[in-house]
Amino acid sequence: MAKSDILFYLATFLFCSGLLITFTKQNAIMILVGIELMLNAANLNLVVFNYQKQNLDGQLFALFIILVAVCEAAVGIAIILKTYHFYHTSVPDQINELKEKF
Amino acid sequence: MISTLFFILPLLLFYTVIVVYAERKISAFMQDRLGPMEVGYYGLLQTVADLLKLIQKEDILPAAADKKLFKIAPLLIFVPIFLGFSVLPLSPAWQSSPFSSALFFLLAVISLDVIGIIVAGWASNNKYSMLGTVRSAAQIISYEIPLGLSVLCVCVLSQSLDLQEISVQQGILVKDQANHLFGISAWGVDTTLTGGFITWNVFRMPVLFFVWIIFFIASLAESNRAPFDLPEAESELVAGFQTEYSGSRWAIIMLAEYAMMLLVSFIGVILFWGSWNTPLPNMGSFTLADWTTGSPGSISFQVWGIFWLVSKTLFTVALQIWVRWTYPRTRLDQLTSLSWKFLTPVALLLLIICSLWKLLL
Amino acid sequence: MTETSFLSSPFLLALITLSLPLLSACLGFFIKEKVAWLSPLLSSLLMLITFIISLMVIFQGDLNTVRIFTIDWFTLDNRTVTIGFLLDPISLSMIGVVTLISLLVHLYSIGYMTDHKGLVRYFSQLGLFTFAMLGLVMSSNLLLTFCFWDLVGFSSYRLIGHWYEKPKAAHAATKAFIINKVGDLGFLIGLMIFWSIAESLEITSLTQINSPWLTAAGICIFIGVLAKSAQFPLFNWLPDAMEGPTPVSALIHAATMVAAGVFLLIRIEPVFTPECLVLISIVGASTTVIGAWGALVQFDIKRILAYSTISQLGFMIMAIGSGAAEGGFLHLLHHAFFKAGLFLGAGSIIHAMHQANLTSTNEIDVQDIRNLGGLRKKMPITFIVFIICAGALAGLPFTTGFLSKELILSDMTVWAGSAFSWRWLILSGAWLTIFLTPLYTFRLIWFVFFGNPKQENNLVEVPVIMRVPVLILALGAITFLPASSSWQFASIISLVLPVANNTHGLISILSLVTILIALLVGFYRFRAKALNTLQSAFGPYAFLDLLNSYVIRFTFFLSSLALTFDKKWIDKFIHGLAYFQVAVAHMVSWADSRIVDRAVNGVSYSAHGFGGLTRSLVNGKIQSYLLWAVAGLVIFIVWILY
Amino acid sequence: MQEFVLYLFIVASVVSILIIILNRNVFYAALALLVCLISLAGIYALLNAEFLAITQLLIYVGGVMVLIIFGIMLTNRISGKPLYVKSQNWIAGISISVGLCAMIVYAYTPMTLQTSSANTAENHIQQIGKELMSTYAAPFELSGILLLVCLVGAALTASSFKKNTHG
Repeated sequence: MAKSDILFYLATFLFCSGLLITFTKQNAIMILVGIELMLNAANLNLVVFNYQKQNLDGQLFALFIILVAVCEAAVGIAIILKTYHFYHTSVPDQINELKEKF
Repeated sequence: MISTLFFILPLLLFYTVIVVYAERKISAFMQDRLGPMEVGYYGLLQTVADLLKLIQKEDILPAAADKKLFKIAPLLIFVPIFLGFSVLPLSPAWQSSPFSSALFFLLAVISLDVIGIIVAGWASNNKYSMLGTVRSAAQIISYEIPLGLSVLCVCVLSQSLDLQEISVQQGILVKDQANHLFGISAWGVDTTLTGGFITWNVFRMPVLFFVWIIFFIASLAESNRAPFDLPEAESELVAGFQTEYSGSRWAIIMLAEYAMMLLVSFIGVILFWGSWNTPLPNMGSFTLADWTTGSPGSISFQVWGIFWLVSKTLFTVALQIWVRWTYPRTRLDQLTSLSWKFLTPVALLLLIICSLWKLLL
Repeated sequence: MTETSFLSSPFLLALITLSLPLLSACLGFFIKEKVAWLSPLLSSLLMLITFIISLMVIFQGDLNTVRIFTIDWFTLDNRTVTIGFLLDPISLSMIGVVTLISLLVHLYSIGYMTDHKGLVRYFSQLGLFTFAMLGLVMSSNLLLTFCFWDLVGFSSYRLIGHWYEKPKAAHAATKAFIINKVGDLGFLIGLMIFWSIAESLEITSLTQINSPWLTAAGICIFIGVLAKSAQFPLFNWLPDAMEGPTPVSALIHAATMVAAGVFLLIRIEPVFTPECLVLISIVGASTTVIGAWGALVQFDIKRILAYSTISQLGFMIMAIGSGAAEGGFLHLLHHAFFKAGLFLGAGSIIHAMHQANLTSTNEIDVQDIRNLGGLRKKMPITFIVFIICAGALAGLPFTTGFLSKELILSDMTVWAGSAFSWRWLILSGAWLTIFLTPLYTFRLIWFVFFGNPKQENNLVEVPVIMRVPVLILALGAITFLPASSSWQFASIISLVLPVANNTHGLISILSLVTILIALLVGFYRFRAKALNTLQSAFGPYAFLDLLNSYVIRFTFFLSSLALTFDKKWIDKFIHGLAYFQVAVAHMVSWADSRIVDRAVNGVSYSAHGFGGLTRSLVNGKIQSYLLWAVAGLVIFIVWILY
Repeated sequence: MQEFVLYLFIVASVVSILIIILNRNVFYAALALLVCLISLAGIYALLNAEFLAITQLLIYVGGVMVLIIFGIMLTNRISGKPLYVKSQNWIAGISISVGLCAMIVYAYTPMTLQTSSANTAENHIQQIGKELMSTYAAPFELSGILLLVCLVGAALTASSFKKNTHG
């Protein structure tokens, strides 16, 4: 198996694991972790495909993705902290004020 | 690569022994007392004895601690710092891992340090450790900004992130560009061949002196030294994140701290104070600079480089010790407001001035 | 279809009609809290001008032409999206209704809101809402419609949450907003599908599409309608929205905003495929029955009206799905009047009760109909208005409601055909609603206006400024004011002379009979019971009680007659008859408890179970939503790729 | 040697992801994420993207990870018990993730990478700097604005400058 194939499969694995973590873990921070993993999967692919190009477009794109990920993480953590302050939980399912009580 | 390992690691250990001794002595003199006097002549072997004692001590693991993380945390603190040494240019011909973004790498490595501290504090499972950790992380992250900005000022001047290239520019070995006094070519004072302290970065662009002050303050905070030693404030937090550590693990943490001091001093010297270049200028036929640089390729070339670099660095370390025993510890709010309200805006201003200087003069 | 220039046409007037409410909304920024009394006056004045100009728009030129004025908005990928007015009979009549009811609500609010804080905010929000609603009605482009659609939802959110200090109101507002957002998502997806298959979002150009994706697009748009018009799965925000001020409920949640969904359905009716229409009729029919049933068991006067609104909206949507779109639209216009009248009447009662209770010490819930009663004498004008509007709601003759209901029913009967099919089920749903509507209407009026007064207090009629709008609305419910275009006049004539088809007169009679039976049942049911006993659900007991009591009475009468006639001979027979009677009574009671009860319970259990099943998907867990979204994506990609 | 290091990094990242998925301790998961990100940085460095690798170290490891760990510490009441996380939707989640994975792998046509000559040029950083200031000037400036907005937004969100009366 060629090197690029392995890296591609690694990126796929990263993305799907990120998705799985986002689905399954009952904690807002873990959801954030899953999202970071997915973004990194995209980055890895960009870098791998950039490897054989003449220009640096892929790397620059990855750079911008990292930047957006930083913003997302900062705002996300801020929101998580605020909701924790309010509801004393970081489990998204427990914040169900709008849910009808049966 | 291997050669650096064999050079740096003994240097680091030897340096730590010396500096701990120096710190005790300097503090003693500043407080008008003698300091260690018992072990060896004039107390010279005091640190060695302490080291032996530390190594012999029992390796205590707190019962409530997270064992695995607790054990590994001191290494997590030390390894990133040690990693930073790998890219330093030790002499004109010796840089173990020459790569073009070494300065950037150094910044990254410094920021990695905080992870180890957090792990250490978390694994200890102790309120004091936790508080020290939170303080430490907040401090390191907020001081990374003035640090980065001050480094950026140098990058503006030298237009490179390669440490070796930055070093070369500051002396007589510079090839494809001319140095002028204070960087102002309109004066017509060409200092390319003069070398010496005239061509150091702080003299090539005098604004950088103020930048260096910011860099120095920020580097003190980065290495958790007084007056910014809040994370381990003995009188408030016992010893901060390292409260639960003892024996050899504590020794590694202290080694990391002293190594950090050395590392930031190295960076400061390389960026501002002429790196491995000699301070002595060529004056007419009295070519002091050429004499104290050595001819390229020879052994003396290496030795002179290492000598100048290390001596300047040790001088900066002495400066850090001096500051430590002069100023009282700042409060947490003073610490953060100093960074955010004073250092960061001033560093931004200086960055603009540097850019204009480079652009216009 | 004529395309005319801007100045020589009603479009300038339409633009003025659109912009005056916006101006009124902007006034809120400039009026200081000190001179808050200015705000109602200025806003109402602006609305009056708006109404007059909208009348000019409506009566300028020929009513039955479709007039379009568009300008380019932006160009994307060589496709131009336009922005503009589309004036046709449908939008013109809606403009009239919206401006008139908005004007009346403004006037009414002057009286209703005097004692409350936030007057400036309130009137500026009313202005914003009117602007959004007019924009929604006039826009010629689905994208523009969507913008106003969202704006309507937003201003509704702000108006429901007008008393945001009350946690219930804040929650109700949030709930309404979020549920509307769910619908908006469907709408947006529908728009995307239209964009890709139709290459244009002009409403007039949507009719010529022929694509397999059309059904999906229709269903997506219909999801938007579901949320906005409070239809079956997404209706529970509407009863909660009653936490807002009552005039707002009249304007938004009876007459205009919830009607927007129905309006949109009528607007783009040609694009709906038969499959779509099946879905629409089923959803409409289930909503109308559920809503009517819900109205029967509520005690809060506004919630009764809210469920009634859900039911009536379902009725319209069912009509649209079942080929009675004209009747549905007519009903929409009529419903706007009589339901707004009912709401404002309810508002008058609440206001008057509130004023009367200001001095008393015991806190009572003035909206609970168990606390009301005997208002007939104290508030005669409100009573008359209520009776007229309720009559229209129930579909009594000589009211607008009768007219439109009968039109819908006759069209639906033709649609259902003579052979038995699932369509009959829809039709029976419609008839069930026809039966249930008078029943809960009767219950409401009986509880509120008849019986003995529950409070010994100085209840007085509301001020003139609140009486006049209600009276105008009541007038609208008996005259045929909203019936402005020619085919609607035609249907009025057909009420007098049922010549359209043979079933027509029969249906009128049948519906009348149904209404009469319902009223009779209601009378028997609600008169007999003490008014403040709690009635859990309206079961079929009423008939059986009726049956039992009359049969037994008749038998006893007979037996006593026989006793005096000949004790000796007929004694045993009478005993036997009595025993038989008792046996029959037992059997009836057995059937009542075993068969009827269990059937009712079974229906409720199955409904509960089914609801639970559907609800388990919508469990409020964001991760599950994400999971199903990705699952949908995977399936979609598999579909596309392989 | 390089190949070997690359495989080492790949294995490290895979193992750390498995730890994230299977471990219930959030702090361990964060540390595993750290390992994964560092390994990815190593992979970037081996793929001639050293600037990106260092950026990954500096920003992700030094910034985002510290933020996440801080989040964990602050949502856990300082020095409380370790934060354990429950999980749900295992079956559906695994089936969908594996399905997506299989789909992507199925859609992928294997290819071989040839390093182009331009990409091995020494001075990446200057190249990147020029690109950022010329071709990508607009996104670069925009991202600066985005960062500023995020900074202000995050600070405002997280700070409790007003006592909340809603309760």
